[in-house]
Amino acid sequence: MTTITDNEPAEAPVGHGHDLPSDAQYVKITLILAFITVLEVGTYFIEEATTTLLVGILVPMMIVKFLIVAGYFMHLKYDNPIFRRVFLFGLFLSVVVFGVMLTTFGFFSSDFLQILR
Amino acid sequence: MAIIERSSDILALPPGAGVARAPMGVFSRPRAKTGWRSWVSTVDHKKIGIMYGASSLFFFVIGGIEALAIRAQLAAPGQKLLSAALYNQVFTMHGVTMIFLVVMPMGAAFMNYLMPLQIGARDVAFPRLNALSFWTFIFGGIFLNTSWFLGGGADGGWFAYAPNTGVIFSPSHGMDFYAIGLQITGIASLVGGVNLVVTVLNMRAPGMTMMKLPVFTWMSLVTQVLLIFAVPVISVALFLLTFDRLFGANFFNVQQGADPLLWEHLFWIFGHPEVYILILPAFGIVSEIIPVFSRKPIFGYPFMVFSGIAIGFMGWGVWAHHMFASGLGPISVAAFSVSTMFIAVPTGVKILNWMATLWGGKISFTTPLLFSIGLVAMFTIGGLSGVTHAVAPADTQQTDTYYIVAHFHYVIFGGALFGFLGGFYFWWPKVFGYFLDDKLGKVHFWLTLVGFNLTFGPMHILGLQGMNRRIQTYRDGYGFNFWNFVSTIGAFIIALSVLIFFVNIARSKRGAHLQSAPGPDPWDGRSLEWSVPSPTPEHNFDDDPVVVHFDDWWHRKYQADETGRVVKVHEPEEIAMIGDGSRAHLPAPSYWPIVMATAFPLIGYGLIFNLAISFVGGLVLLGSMVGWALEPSDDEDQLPHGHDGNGHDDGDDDHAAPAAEREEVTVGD
Amino acid sequence: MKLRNSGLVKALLGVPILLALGACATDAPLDSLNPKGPEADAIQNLVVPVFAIAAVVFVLVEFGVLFLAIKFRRRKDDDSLPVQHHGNFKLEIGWTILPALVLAGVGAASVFTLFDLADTPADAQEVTVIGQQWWWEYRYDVDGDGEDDIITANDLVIPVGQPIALTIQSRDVIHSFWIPALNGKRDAVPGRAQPLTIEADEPGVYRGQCSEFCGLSHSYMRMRVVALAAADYKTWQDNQLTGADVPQEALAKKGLEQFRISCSGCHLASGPGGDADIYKGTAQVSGAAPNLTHFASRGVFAGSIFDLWLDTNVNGEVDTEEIGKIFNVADVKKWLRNPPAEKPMYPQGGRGMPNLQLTESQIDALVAYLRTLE
Amino acid sequence: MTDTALGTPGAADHGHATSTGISNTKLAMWVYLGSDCLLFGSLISTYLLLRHRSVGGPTPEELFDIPFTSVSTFVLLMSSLTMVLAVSSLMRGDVRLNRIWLGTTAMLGAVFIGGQVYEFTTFYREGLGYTTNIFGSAFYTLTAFHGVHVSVGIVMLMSMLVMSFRGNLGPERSETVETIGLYWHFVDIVWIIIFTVVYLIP
Amino acid sequence: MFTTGSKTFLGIGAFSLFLAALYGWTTGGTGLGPVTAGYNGGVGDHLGYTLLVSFGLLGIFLGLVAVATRDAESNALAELAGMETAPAEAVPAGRAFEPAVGAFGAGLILLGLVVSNVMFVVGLFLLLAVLIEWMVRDWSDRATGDPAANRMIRNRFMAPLEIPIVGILIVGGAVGAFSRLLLTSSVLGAVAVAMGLGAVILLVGILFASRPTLSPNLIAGVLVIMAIGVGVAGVGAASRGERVTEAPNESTNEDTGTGNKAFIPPGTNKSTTTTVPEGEG
Ligand code: HEA
Ligand code: HEA
Ligand code: HEC
Ligand code: CUA
Ligand SMILES: [Cu+2]
Repeated sequence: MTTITDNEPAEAPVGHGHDLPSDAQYVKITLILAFITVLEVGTYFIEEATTTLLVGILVPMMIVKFLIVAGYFMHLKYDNPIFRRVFLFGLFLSVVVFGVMLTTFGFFSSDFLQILR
Repeated sequence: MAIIERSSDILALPPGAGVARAPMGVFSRPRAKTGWRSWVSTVDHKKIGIMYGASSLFFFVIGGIEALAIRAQLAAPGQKLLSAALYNQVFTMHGVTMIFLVVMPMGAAFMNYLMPLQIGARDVAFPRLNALSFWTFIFGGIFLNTSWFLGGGADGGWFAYAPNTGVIFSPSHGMDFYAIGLQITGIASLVGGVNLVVTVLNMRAPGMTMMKLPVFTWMSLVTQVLLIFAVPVISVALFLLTFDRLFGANFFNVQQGADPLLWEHLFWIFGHPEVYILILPAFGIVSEIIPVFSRKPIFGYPFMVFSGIAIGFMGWGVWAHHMFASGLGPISVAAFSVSTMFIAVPTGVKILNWMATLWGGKISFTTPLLFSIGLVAMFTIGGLSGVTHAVAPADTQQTDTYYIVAHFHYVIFGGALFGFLGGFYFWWPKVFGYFLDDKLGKVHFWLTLVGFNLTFGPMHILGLQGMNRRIQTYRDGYGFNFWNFVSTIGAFIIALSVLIFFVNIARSKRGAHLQSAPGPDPWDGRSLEWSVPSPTPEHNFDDDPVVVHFDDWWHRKYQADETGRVVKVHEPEEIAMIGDGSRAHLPAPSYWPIVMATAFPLIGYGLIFNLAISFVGGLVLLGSMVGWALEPSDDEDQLPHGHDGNGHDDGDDDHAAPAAEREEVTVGD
Repeated sequence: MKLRNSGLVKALLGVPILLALGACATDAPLDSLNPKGPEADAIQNLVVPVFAIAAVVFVLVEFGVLFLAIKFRRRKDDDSLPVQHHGNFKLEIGWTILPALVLAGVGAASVFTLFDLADTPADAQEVTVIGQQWWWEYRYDVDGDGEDDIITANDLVIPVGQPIALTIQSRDVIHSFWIPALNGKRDAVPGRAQPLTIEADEPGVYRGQCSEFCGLSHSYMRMRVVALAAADYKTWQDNQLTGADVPQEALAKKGLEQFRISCSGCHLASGPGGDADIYKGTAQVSGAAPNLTHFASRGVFAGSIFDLWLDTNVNGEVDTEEIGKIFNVADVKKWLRNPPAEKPMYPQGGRGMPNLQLTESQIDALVAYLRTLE
Repeated sequence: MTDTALGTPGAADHGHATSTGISNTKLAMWVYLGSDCLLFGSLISTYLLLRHRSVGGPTPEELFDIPFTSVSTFVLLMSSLTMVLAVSSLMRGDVRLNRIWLGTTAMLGAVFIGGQVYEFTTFYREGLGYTTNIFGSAFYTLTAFHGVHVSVGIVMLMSMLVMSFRGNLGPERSETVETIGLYWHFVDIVWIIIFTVVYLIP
Repeated sequence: MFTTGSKTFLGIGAFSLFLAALYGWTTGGTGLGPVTAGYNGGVGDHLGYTLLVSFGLLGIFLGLVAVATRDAESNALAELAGMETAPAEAVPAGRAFEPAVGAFGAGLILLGLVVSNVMFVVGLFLLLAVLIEWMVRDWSDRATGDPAANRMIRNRFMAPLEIPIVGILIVGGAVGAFSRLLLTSSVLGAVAVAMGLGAVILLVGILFASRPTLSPNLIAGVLVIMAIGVGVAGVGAASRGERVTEAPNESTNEDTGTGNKAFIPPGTNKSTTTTVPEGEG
């Protein structure tokens, strides 16, 4: 099916500097993610969970999942650092700016302070 | 289905009939190099830059006429030239036009034309996307302005505070046009932003490290980064408003529990970075002009770069200074007040570094330089009034008065526009191959300066005397009469100066053949764009330039002699490229960008008037996406070309063309 | 070259001169640099040094640029290269830090003032201010029982020397309450109740203007604060707390009948309490109209664009004794004849007062009646 | 604009080394994703701000069907796995596997979208229209924006499949698939956040 | 004068306009409405009418473009190429599925006129699609003498239209079928169905992936069967209808969902009843 008539041999798989994970590793990573997701869903069944508690449990798990997907599936861990900078800058801006915005609305005053207490 | 390129080779025409390669009339790949077709289908960053410039000037006249209408209405108390309803539309459209359709695209014009040249690239990273940005912008602008004929312009002010812009309070279609029109220009900005950022990061000539980029390119990069991150925010805000207006959503419906401050936040989170998007390209331009005419390098290059980055960065942390009176609470106000003040620090560094560049120079007072000095002087005034707004308690007295109007016209007109006007005079010979008349240019400058200060200077007084902005008229007896009259006179002087600018363009063009040709480097320039012939040949550089120094071109002309004194060792003509383009390979023109861009206004009209039009627009969008994808970025029907000595067999009868073509595309998308 | 530069001198000198002139303007009732109360004073005390600093920077930069332009201009036939400075790290750090220090000072001062202004004095009297398209309503809860006892419009009457804690609200879009002589602005944001403290040092009339763009008639949405000496204020308050006078004259009685027919759908003219809460605020458009119970006790009407008493002069020097001398019959009649012609409004959308197609005799009667509502 | 990646299979800069050594398209995708962070940042914070401000019901607590949404979440997670497998198979030069994984990813995406249609319909039946209350407006807007992103992703995957069957998606183009994979994973990441912040944290 | 291409386009245009008028009247248009675009009377069903008119105008526009550019005219081509004779026009060969589909569409239209509007519109779409396909092919078949080139011409014109539409149909079909399946199940059933769908897709993927030796035909067969299965299940589910959702529970509970009640200023003194000043009576 592939009718590649390029004279040069197809360029070797794009070099990422480091070796990317193998398929087996990807599956393992997915299992980890799935496990965390199960834990997340599990919190739904905790009857007496307060919002504070849920935030305290769920947000860290969310961040871990986020980092795993970005780092491994999106190869940020292996790829050119410029990608990381561009993306994380956007992410950082988003979190900080909207965090501040929500703060000016007093959004965190109830939940957030409870955690600190 | 076979892939559709390579048409020429399989046409069963008798041998020798090489001319008629595509039997498809308008459906064939565009190839024109001159005439209107070449403009419609171009993907050349220079042509696109020129079109950006021309359309921004066009919209400047529209926005200016709106401004003159405002000033005429306010010339004396109690006038009835414009009804309240019309006045509200006029000032709103004035603000929107000037910001989104004049200053932003004017910046884009310079960036498009110059940035690839300054980094030594043949084009931007994605030439077709570049064309798409332009067409999307221009159709967005036209879309916005057609509102005048379809029920009236937007009437909610350029920052469109909800709920005053909801259907209940603004039932005409004006705000729909505003919301959708800005959405469209937002798409244009976003696409352009991604493109130009990638270009700067990725397309630099060998040796052109980041810290050797010309300051203008640096400022463009910061601007585009700001755009990329700011546009989505206003997009969301506009979506929410559109959904509220068209589909009855509740985002700004106070009765349903909404908080109108949400709009204010979203708008200004975009809006404040936006004002730096307006000014930074002009800062970049001035940083190119002042060194050239002082014959000295820019003072403190690293500081210039980092202060620009700092401005861009800090610009994200100050948005609420537009909301000091809206009841944020003292803690937020205090935080934003202080953060705002500190933006003066990097900006001050820039002002002082320009002054230090002038210091000890040998300054020639050409028109570009006059405008640049004008910027330094006038922007400072606007910046200082900005700092007085940053003092939050004081701002509660100033906000929404003409003192603010004075501030932002000083920074935008006295800053951004002065810079751009200087840039026009400076790069005109590079772009068109002839000079703009310097004498008329000076008349232009002085008239502008005088008119500008007459118009906006008095607004400081008016504002402090308590004259509100956005008022259709004012009463006698408030002490507003005299200065308003002066301001109106000033506005008409500006109009005169603008006319002189246009006369200058027309006269210079007509007299172009009488002038001596500017040559590649008429001003003894410093950056790479001066190393190619004027006007710039289509392929920019004959060979990829190899960069050694910051201000590389200047260093090629001037070197230290045995005694260590820097002297001129080469005339520019000796070392400039000749423009024969022997080894160049260019992306092929395409119709798809303009076709795709028509989809957006169609969808917009449809949302406002009848969804069936949106449906057609959607089809156009989808179809052109596919058409675009199927069209190789490179037109292999074009004449054979050498590339890096790598010949390409054009007779190759291979249908799976992309694989073959891949190896020799210089730039494409 | 010389000549041209002197043009620049003039242009640049112009700005500070203009600024100075602005500060001295006398006939400007909205002048924001002419404080008449402690809050405005606090702002003024901040503004003056800030402007002074700005002026210094201004002079340095503008004259610096001029000086450089003259000093380092290229002489004819001078083709030599100037010395190629690339920068001076110490210098640049210097002019990074110096402004930062200055600004830190300014910042500290403004934060202090800011928190000062945010404090409401404990003895402040409370008044609710409600903005709507396109006039202001004021509500006083005199006895503190949670019910508003005085409802009035356009003129906010306050006692002199007494801090007033305003609670600013809106019934429709965002407006902004601003009496330059007394304090800065505070937006009236629908869905929010925003605090602002004002206090007047002397009796007098202080003008203001709605300063957030609020639609069609934004320019015609003005207001006044009338500060009265304590005794006068008491008189005013007692009057407001009683019901409206009963008209005696025949014409005025006819006017009352007409009022019941044409006007009572929107306006209230009655004693306190009464039907004050019939409007529940369910619609987004306010649909509200000014309470006319003591209409004739005001100095202005219709969003303060007309004077109701001709002896109240524009400059705000009002002689409270004079109130009630010359009723501005002409403008009231004009208003009743066709309100949207006097002030851009949008009555079809429930915003503003419609043209009620009254005959001249009806208008005469209504004016006679309105005149009695003191 | 997402179509860029679709239309421009990474051909831009072959033959010419870019200054950073990375391809334009991939860089452009990352830049775009950075920008998209702000888009979803705005939407999510709008939702957070508004969700409990409704004047009347229905409320999130009454509607959310966590078991079902969890399944959707898993489906999307699995699609991320198959996406990454598609990329790595093509990098190894296995066109056949690549096609299988591309197709699987697209279909899993379709299941997710089908689930969203289901969810929207049931919510609507239970009384939450787009205009019913402020929670409705915010919820539908946020999740629909995400859904549109997923759908665009499906379209891109399908285009990849078409290209592959036409023989235009050999190993030398693995980067194109990788770029589209970036987009896909990003959409997954956004869902990770939405799932936690919107569904699980009351 | 009129080139081959232009004739086809103009034909489409005229025919669609005719159809539009017809459609306008049959769906309740009044007076001259259907021929004056509603200027003078009603046009009946707006959507269908607008679409037909749009197609008509589009056809005419393309026809005019073709005339103006003398597009696809072999004589013009020959002129351009400076040749004596035009390349011969070959008679095209190829399967033509159009007539069958077209007839089906026409049938649907007829049926639809009687039975249901939806059917009518679907039929109309089919017929139009067929017409366009047919005419474009016809036009391109005569463009040059080289079938390959002709096919290429056709594709260049049609691919941007076909591909997205077919794509949307496929994705939309899948999504539609999945969602119908979910909607017809019970609350818990939906969870199970979703899980099942995801699992089946994933497992089939894994199966194919782990058996490199599977014959492509087998794979294709399995896929087709799956596709048909999904389609049939979807249609079945759709016709079974959605599960009955419990009646929207009136939940204006003060505590839930009203954390931040909108702050509404107190009412003003608007009175609809009386304005009697005190003391009057
Ligand atoms: C090009 C656009 C541009 C630029 C560059 C700026 C620059 C600045 N702006 Fe401006 N601004 C606008 C465009 C711009 N602004 C617009 C359009 C509005 C109105 C929007 C609307 O309401 O419609 C506005 C409104 C606005 C407000 C809100 C006013 C209100 O509505 O109440 C504020 C408040 O803080 C403000 C502050 C500033 C500050 C501190 C800067 C600083 O960046 C300025 C820094 C520069 C200097 C200070 C001069 C040089 C410095 C030195 C020489 C060093 C020494 C200086 C000191 C020690 C002080 N601006
Ligand atoms: C890029 C920004 C920009 C620029 C360049 C300008 C330029 C001008 N602006 Fe504007 N302005 C804004 C941005 C800008 N403005 C914004 C954002 C607002 C706020 C809007 C809002 O409140 O929502 C505003 C508001 C604003 C107001 C306040 C309105 C109000 O609050 O009620 C005023 C009042 O005087 C004004 C005046 C002017 C004038 C006289 C010019 C002049 O400098 C214009 C000069 C140009 C011309 C005069 C055109 C000349 C050309 C010709 C005359 C050629 C004629 C040719 C033919 C007929 C072929 N502007
Ligand atoms: C549909 C409602 C409506 C009706 C009926 C109506 N008005 Fe008004 N009226 C208003 C509104 C709203 C205003 C406020 C207008 C403004 O200032 O913007 C107003 C303002 C006024 C004012 C100025 C009050 C002030 O203090 O500023 C007077 C006096 C007045 N109306 C008298 C009348 C009379 C007399 C009638 C009957 C003949 C009448 N109105 C009928 C709505 C109405
Ligand atoms: Cu109320 Cu402006
Ligand atoms: Cu700002």
